[in-house]
Amino acid sequence: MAITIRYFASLREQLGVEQLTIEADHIKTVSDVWDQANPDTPLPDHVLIAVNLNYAQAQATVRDGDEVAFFPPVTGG
Amino acid sequence: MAITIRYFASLREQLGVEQLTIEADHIKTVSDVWDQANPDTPLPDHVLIAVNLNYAQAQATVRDGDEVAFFPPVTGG
Amino acid sequence: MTICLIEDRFDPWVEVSQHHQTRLRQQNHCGATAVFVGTMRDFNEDTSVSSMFLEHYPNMTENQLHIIVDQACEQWQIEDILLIHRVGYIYPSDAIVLVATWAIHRGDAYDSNRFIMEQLKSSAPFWKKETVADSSSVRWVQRNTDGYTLKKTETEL
Amino acid sequence: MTICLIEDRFDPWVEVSQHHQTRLRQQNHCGATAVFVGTMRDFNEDTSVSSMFLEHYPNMTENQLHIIVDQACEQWQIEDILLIHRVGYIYPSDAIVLVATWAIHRGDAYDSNRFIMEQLKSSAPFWKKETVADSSSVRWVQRNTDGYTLKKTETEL
Repeated sequence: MAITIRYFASLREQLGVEQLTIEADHIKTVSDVWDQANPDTPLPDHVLIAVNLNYAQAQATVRDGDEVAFFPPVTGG
Repeated sequence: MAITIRYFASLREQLGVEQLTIEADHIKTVSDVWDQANPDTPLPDHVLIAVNLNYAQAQATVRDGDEVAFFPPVTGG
Repeated sequence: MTICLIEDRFDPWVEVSQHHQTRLRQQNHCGATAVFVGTMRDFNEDTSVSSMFLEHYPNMTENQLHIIVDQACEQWQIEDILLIHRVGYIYPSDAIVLVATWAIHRGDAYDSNRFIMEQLKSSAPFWKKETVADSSSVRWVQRNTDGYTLKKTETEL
Repeated sequence: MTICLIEDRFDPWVEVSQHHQTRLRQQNHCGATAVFVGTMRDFNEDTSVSSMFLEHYPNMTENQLHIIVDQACEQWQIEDILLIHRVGYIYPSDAIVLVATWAIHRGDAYDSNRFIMEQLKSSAPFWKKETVADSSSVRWVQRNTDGYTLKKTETEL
């Protein structure tokens, strides 16, 4: 299945990637998505996650075609 | 001694008086002021009191020249 | 700190804007502005109301408003306050009261604003006399409600 | 309910005034309006800041703002809400966020307004990148503070 990954703000700059699509059939959760895309970097504790524009946990299940986003704590307002 | 009494809003309309000055030497407290001015009407529980533009209790001492005001609960804002 | 009682209609948003521009233009350190505006409704207790007379106690009212604002400044870190209250004849949709608080942090702006409104409602000497629309009869508003209302789900119980 | 993200400067008081007049003119039953405006300061953490870039997550940001506003409407009795948030390049004294809440009772206007701001600060996907005035270096703002600050007398302890 195909998953679109997006990074925002300081995390995007640290990773040097804005958006990518990964293909893999063994991926079940958001955590798996991160590990597949960043095999050398554990998912940082403070990073927030969204699946298809809604907040999600690292254990959330992902499906073919999902957009998974990772970003630092928000600082709007 | 002389005490100026003022009534406001519905209390003023009920009593039919806006302002008066009483002269009496035996007056010690706000409560005495009310009783002297309204011998037939006990001071109503909900009535608020001010002495010289500051809130006061019925037991507050009054002095010559004081302005004592009685009024219903406030409804501004 | 600006506190005033006025007899004429005022536009609360123009007042806040002017105050912000003239008093705070050089002070780019107010990150937070909280504003409350109380407006005359055309009904009260299910009755249509056509106008209102707002009585006050000259000098004592101003005195109490200053006391309230001073108390707010003691409790919170506030950069500026604008407080305007109407007196005299008022009509539906007129602004009755405006409280604006400027602070570095939003907690101070919010908390001080609400404190001022609740204190004003419970202790500033103003009295409202309504004219009922149908009968043209007048009646005194009896009492202000507490602004710290329960949430909707709780009040429905 | 109006929610919008805009790239251009806006005057929060003009926006509130226009919304009030065009949306609420016939509704004389909104006795209470609460407004919060967050403004860009020219310093942060004791450093002078000359500009800021406000990044967001298109579609998710709008989505989250709608969720927050819907949650507010479930919890409080609200007549209308106006929420405007800037994105892109921002300069000191620019309004960043405006939240205006109209209600029959002031408790609902205040509480819902604050709820929206706190939720927005903690969960709406926006990220600030500041340009430091002296060095022209840039840095990401790390984290928003909690708006439910202690009173001045307590924080001094």
